[in-house]
Amino acid sequence: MKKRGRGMACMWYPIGFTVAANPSAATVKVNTDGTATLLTGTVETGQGALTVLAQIAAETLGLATDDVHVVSGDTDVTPMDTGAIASRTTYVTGNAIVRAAEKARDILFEAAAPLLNVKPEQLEVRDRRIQVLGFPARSIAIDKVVHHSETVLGNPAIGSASYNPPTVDMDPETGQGKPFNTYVYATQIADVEVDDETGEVEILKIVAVHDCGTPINPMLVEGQIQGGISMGVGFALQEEILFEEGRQINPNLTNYIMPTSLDMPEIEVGLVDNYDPTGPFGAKGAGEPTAVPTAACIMNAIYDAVGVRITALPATAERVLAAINEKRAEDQAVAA
Amino acid sequence: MLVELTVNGESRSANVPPETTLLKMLREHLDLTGAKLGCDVGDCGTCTVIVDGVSVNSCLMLAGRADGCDVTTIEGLATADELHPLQQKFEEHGALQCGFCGPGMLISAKNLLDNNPDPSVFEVRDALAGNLCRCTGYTKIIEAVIEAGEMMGQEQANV
Amino acid sequence: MRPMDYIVPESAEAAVAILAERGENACPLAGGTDLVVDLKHAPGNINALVDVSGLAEFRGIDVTDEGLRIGSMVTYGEIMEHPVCLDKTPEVVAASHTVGAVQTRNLGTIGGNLVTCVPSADSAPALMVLDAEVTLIGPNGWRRMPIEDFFVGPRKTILEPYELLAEIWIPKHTLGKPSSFYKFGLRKGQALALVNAAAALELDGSRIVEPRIALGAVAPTPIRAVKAEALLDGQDVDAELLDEAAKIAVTESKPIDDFRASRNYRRQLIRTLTRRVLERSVEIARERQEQGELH
Amino acid sequence: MATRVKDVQTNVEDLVTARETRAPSRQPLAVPIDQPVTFPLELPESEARLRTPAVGQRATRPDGRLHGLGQTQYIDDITFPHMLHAKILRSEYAHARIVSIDTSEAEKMPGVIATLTGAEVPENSFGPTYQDQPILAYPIARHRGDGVAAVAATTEQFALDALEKIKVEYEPLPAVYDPLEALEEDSPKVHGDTNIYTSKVIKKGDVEAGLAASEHVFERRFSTQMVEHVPLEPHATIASWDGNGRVSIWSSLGRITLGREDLARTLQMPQSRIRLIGTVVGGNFGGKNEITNEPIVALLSKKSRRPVKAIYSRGDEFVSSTIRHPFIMDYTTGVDSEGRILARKIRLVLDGGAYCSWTGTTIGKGSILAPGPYNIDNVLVEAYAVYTNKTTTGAMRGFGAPQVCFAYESQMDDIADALGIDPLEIRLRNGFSENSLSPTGQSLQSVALKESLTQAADRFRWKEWQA
Repeated sequence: MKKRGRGMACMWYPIGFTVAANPSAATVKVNTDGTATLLTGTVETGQGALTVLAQIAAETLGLATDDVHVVSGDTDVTPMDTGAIASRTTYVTGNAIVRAAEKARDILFEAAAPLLNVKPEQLEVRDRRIQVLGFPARSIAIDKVVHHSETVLGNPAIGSASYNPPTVDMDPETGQGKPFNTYVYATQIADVEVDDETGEVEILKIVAVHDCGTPINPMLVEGQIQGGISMGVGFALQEEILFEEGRQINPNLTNYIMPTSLDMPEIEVGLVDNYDPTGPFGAKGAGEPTAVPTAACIMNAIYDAVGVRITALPATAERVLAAINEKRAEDQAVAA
Repeated sequence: MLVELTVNGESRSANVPPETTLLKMLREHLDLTGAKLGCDVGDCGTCTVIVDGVSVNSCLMLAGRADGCDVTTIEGLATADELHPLQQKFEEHGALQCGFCGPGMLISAKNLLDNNPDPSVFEVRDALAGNLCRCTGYTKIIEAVIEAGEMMGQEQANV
Repeated sequence: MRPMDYIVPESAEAAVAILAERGENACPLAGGTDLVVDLKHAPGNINALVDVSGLAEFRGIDVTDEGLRIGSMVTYGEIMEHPVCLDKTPEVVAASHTVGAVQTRNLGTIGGNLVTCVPSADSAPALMVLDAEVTLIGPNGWRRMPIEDFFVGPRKTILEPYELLAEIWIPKHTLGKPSSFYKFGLRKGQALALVNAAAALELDGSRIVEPRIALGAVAPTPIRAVKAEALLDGQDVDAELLDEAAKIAVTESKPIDDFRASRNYRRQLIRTLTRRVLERSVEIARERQEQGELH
Repeated sequence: MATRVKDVQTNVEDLVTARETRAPSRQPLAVPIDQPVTFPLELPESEARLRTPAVGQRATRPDGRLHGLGQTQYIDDITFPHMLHAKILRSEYAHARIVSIDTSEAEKMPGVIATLTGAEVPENSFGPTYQDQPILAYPIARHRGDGVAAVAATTEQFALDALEKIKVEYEPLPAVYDPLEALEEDSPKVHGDTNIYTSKVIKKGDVEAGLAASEHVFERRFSTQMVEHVPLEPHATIASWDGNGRVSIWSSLGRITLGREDLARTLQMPQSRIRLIGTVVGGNFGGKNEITNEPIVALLSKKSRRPVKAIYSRGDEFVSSTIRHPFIMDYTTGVDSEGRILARKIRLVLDGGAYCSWTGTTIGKGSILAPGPYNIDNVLVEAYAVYTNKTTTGAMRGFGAPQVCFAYESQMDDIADALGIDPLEIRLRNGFSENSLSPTGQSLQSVALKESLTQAADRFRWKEWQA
């Protein structure tokens, strides 16, 4: 018989390395037509990092995403970056990009100020224009300013900067310290059905609500969450590298059981409205934490469904059925 | 041996060793690198192409078997002017992340929509079960396939 | 893959002759979903592939006076779409649907799956409960036998050297027989069977007639649970009786203990799945009775 | 020069006895048609990419279109003239001393241009924390995924065939596979004289006093398994040298700056002579965050003076790339009658596999996060990472967090169940809020735990289900 159950799990997760320095550097150059080039040493590994980083550079310069071309992933060309690891790209590389783009922008403010008859600190960027704070009617197109600055003043709009999250080392005896600059939070809830004669667990739905600070690109954040959940589902129910005397016995995708499209539930994603002042435009990160609470909420849902606590992952059908049988035996012993 | 195929509407041929798989012929002899090698044993689906109207794992099919057949690869979906509705919807939804499963996934989706223009979510899941994806949880891929089907249906209706 | 000849014979007889001529280093190639994988990893001495997948004698799905003929080189994809299969052997279609994924079903053939003769061959139990027969062609001509006799051991069939599986026949009297198939794997998509179960039976009133139970992945070959069938034969349907038959089916199987599942778990699955396919078959038979259809 | 140059350029067709039996009348086409692939060059950009402000837009990815067209160039899609293919032979034992390696027969095989063993690697060690991992094992192999020799040949099949001809003499050593056994004093040692290679303590308040003051104490052991990243693109590398002694390496690596440092160290050459290109990576998830075969490919390319490509098979990907740490987790948690956590004592044992890799980060994050996002005055976490003769565990999406979350959240529900408290309520009661102090004493900002709990519960209609 199939038994329905629901379970929740929440979590916290840090951005960046544990205490250790993990800097990123970036260079931003604004072209004379108002487009821009961003140089970053990170690598696109599928998350959409380059799109998010382009959005951060664009935002700092008052441009649209499409105006920014990102050059990445070549040690001959791009500046130092700790890389696509530890959910750090949006936050750490993003912060470096904000700082680099601000330097380029400051050059433009210097050039625009006399043209607009104000001081540089009275200027802001918006909609591809440089405009006077509080008096948007007085503005000038950014491409004209770049062109003026580069070809008349001889001052190309280019900026380089780096960022490393400030941490405090941990006491070796007590571990007390500030190992990370910021953390994200999340809750996932699973709705499952457990077949109490086979132990098979079917996940009907997962609701996932994550905090990533400001979502720079909500669509890509959703993609991270949905993908993280699929990794969590595999971790929860199916995936395991098996050994025999140190030799892997299932090193192939036939016998290493990762979720297919038929094994994934419907996923509903929500984002918490949050703003971290230390991140680029309030952003933190989204990569790894998406995979963290999934297994836990599924195990709690199994408990809710059939009253058994799975203590060793993965909760294969065989393990779940063994736990159910054990519980039946205990219940009978108690009844007797 | 000489293998002659129609690939994406064009006659192509190559002299290949008889043990060459269709995937190897496409990638190494015809320079069509869209289809990928992900597992080489038919588990992952990154090598999926359509041969005479049905999708197959090109890593498991010898090139000689495809002699005289009509083959569609990912390179055959778009025209010089526009993307295939599936490509358009995949892009709009950000349905692919690392993209490595993409060529096979899109071909499987095309094979589905060619035979069933208005699939249910379950039918989409079933049709894509041979294409593993580690990045997306399949969610946006499924949304994109459903919408592409609707778009193709509307295009048909407008004709 | 190592260098290898690829030969496409013009007829089944020619295929047999070429295989005989080339000797043990030649191997017939069907869909390739198993063989090509094997050749990539452990080619052994194979130096020639004789592609029998397109041979007319091994192709096609036809209904004759004898019953339904499925060519051994018919793919799972073709079975799933064939109107006669959908109508008369829905559980063979269901079993086909559980094999691999779309792409492998479009390559993989029903005959190839039977010849590979892995204990978990998905199509076998669904065919066995319909009293299917197979025909073979070899150097000494054609022969025909019940499908159960085709399987000899794990990865071992009754095929003599250079002999080929040609056709699968489902006799007329079992076409449309109430039947049910259930595969239990480690996941839903592209699953390998931990246990496969199929049942078929007719009801005469509430009396069970011609019950058949077949199980896959529970013994060195797919098996019929004949003792369980004997228990049911001629008895009135009763929930306890079905469960009792399922229990007997467990005793008739010899499941293995491996990394996919323990023997004990497989035994529990055999009981549950056998009971479920019997229950479902009875349900279908009753629906038929209610619809007034006579078989 | 040790390099042997054999010309086997006119290779494959000559060596096979291809017999054309199908449609023998067919002739090659007189004029080979090499039709270019058709694709649109200009398409309207999606609205979201053109809008300002840029932040918050559902902007499409420029690489997304290329993925959909099949135009993205992964490393296996790149070829160079005269390029060779490399394959790696892996250890036959989980723990063994390599007595000798003889590659002479392999070198005589058709198509083989160069071979490589660990003794030829200038600095045969790497690792993000400890450099305890060899590029090619020598003289000790510590797990079955350790490479022991490599071959570059004109085709992948020639390289694979040549691997079978390499003779390696091993002296098997006692091995340890279970992390708890590895903790014991008399267990076989993977490196040095102890298998414990990293530990971590987090101590806050007085955990024993907290447990003593608790109304209820919950104890349980949880454990997790080894899992693989399964990027759809297996690890891939191409290396090519130029006449200035500069090497260019295309690699599926997520962190090229530090990758170049590792390469410079293992190859013993200046960073300025190394160009590392991180092409689009076909899935990472932590598994492509350190060098693996890059130095091997670079050295084979140097020896053969040709570009060399190495693509991991799916099997290589499983056995030789890093995987997720299994955790054994003992949780003891004391609560008051309202379910408020007074103390939590945790012991973690991490199965590190044969080499350290990213264990330092994993044990750090695992320990810090282990008590959960809850206000707890008395905390003690003790964590140990141990070597075993199994696949190396390293960085994987979450660095220990999915493991400890499984434990702490399972126990939260145990507590809620025993005390008759709704699982949502017990989390809200204990959960972090702004300025909460973490287990390491850090004052937390921009905390959105409770918001995530309540929003998720609302979306799920949690209260209706519980009613």
